[in-house]
Amino acid sequence: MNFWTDPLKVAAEWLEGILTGWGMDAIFAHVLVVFLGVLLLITILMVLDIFLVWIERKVVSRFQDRIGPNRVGPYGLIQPFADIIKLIIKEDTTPDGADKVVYNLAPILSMMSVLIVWAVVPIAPVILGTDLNVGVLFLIAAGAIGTLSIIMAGWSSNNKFALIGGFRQVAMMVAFEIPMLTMLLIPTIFAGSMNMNAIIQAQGSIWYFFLSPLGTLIFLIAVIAELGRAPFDLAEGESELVAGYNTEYSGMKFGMFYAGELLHAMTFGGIWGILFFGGYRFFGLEQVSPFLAVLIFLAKALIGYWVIMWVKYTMMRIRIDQMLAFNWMFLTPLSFVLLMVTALANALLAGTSIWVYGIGMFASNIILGWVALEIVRSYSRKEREKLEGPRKVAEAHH
Amino acid sequence: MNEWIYVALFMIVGAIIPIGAIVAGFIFGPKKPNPIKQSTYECGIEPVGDVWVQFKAQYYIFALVFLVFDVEAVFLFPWAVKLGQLGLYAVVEGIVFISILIVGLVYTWRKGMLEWS
Amino acid sequence: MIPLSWYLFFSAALFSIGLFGALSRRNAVAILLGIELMLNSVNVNLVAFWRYGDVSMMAGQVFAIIVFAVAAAEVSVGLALVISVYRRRNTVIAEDLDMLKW
Amino acid sequence: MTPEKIIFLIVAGATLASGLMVVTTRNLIHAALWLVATLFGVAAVFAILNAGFIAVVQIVVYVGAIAILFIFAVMLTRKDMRDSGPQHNKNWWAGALLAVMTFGGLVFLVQSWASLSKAAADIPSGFDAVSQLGNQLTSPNAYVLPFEVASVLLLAAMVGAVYVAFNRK
Repeated sequence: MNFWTDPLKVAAEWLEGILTGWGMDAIFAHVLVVFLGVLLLITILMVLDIFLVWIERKVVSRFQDRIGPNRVGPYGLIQPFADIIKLIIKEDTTPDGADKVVYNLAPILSMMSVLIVWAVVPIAPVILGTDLNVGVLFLIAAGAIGTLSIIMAGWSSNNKFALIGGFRQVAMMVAFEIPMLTMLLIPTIFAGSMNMNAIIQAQGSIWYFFLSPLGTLIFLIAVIAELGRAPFDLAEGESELVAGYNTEYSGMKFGMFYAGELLHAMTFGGIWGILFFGGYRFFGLEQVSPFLAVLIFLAKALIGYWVIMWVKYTMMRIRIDQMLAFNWMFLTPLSFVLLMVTALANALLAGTSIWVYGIGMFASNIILGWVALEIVRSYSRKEREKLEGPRKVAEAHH
Repeated sequence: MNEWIYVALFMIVGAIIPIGAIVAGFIFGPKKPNPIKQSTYECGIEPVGDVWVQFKAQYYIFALVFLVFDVEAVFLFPWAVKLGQLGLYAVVEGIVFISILIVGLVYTWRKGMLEWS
Repeated sequence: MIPLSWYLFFSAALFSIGLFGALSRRNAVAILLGIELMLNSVNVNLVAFWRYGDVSMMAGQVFAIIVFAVAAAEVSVGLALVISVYRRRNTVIAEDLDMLKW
Repeated sequence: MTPEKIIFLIVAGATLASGLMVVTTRNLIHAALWLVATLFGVAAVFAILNAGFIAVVQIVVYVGAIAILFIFAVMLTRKDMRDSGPQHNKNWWAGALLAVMTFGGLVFLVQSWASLSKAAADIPSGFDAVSQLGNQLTSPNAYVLPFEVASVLLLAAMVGAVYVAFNRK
């Protein structure tokens, strides 16, 4: 074992050695070193978060045929720091009649709910927060705290827009959490474990994307809704709800919501990569060094983040009634049927070779997706005919 | 040692960082409150009426259906973990379990409770 | 190591707090909040007995999960009743709901 | 006093304090948020007990769903959030007396039972509670019937709640 193959452990042992050498209790030294490690990871995440502002602005400007930030520093790289300084020196206003404690607690919980997700994210085979055997469910638990922070922000602001925006956002988030939970069960079935690291390890022979392409897609849709990004960004329907639950927030408290949203998107890009695209695995390259594995994971996370941005900047916002109807009447039933089909196919194809298994899984997903689309198509045709009358086919022949 | 110590540390640090940022904003930002600035934002118009508007009953239904499926998922996660080693009968048990709950979803749907208006 | 009795004291205290809430609150929603506390204290007991008994016997954890399902059912129907009563009588104060008295 | 005991005492104290806030706060939204704090503390107790799955489930079900349900219900049943009248009924002292007596009785019972002060055995290495749960919940010799009945219970709750709350006449 050396620094090249297991950097975290080597560094931790070295530091613990120094601390115990000073006469510190061994357990206390261990906790202190872990604390420092967590602090380091979260600091890196916050710095990354600052650059995500730059990435987001650059990407959106390219989508919209602009150049984006390009004045401060090379390629505008210093721009996000200017933004941060601006946010810090802004006045922190609190509206009259706001519930002060809850109002101040909400942005903290919002940011925390994103940061604690990284406790279970394996960044490399040996670089991970903790090896919880309930990792997948932990994501939902962290998301629950985020949902609570939104409801707290909306309620405590003493503002109608914030209240309605917060409640709508929460109604949407809880609605889309059902397909998300269901899709989390699919990698769990394949890997036979809820441990994130075990799920990555089990994707050695085949990525779960190939076993469950439909599940990958549904998970992405649910994640985008969970993040509250376009096309599901109803809280930011400026013309009706101003800025949703964070209407009354200013300065750094608003900054926490904003930074939390960006980091959340990037985090879930990474989790999408972990659950369906092999996480830090890439044709054995991760075995070379943990540092390479980190780069692979980061690349996958940024690609996932880019996909989320791509959807955001090319689709328009849909109305809340359409959004909820889409979830309750299409996505939720479909995800349950997909779960049942996956469980059944998994049992029936057990013991066959990886090729038969993979092709069978892939085919069952494609067939299910096609059938679902056909049902929706025939339903929408019926609805349209009810509104417009039957389409006149005969006239086309004249 | 208990692995949840690490999660607790993540929570502590995850709370310290945003608190630090907000305190920094509080220290460096100006503090000049006045009644107009503190008033509730309603696009420049004087706020009218009570903030606590009456909500649609549908919100309750959404949260209710979510709660039921949340608990359902709790039962299904241990099932999913062991599914690979258990035979077909476990799959059938799971399918029965999910189907029973889909009946509830269909009932709520047929009552028109899942529609927004 | 923490002795088992500490967990039992903790859960007894939580149960008593919930009991007080359920008995003394006027608002029906608040009564349900108290009942939630009581259900949770039961879970603490179940999990503590699982941990201090034979760990491979999962009865404690299975019961705890069943209690979660019961709590979810109780809360959803209870709050639905409260909302229904509110729509008809325009009150959620438990004392005012005395229709069943003669 | 081991570090474990100190952590337990802090967590239990905070949990009980927020539990007291739940039953005494006037504002119902605050009471619901205090309930979240209490349930979070109970989840921490589960984590101390090495029941990680139950701890996470506690957060997912209670904080993620039941607390949201409570807050929605409070918003639906309060046209104006201002408190009117006392929050406790006139027999609150009887409730308090009964609660104290219950607590005293339980403490007396637990204290008189010496075997309850024993320490727990270590969790065997390689023990996976989730997979054990999966075995037990699907095994015909164990809890498969409760597993299926739970789904019927949830169905009944869903149908019942929808019917009771919103049966338009």
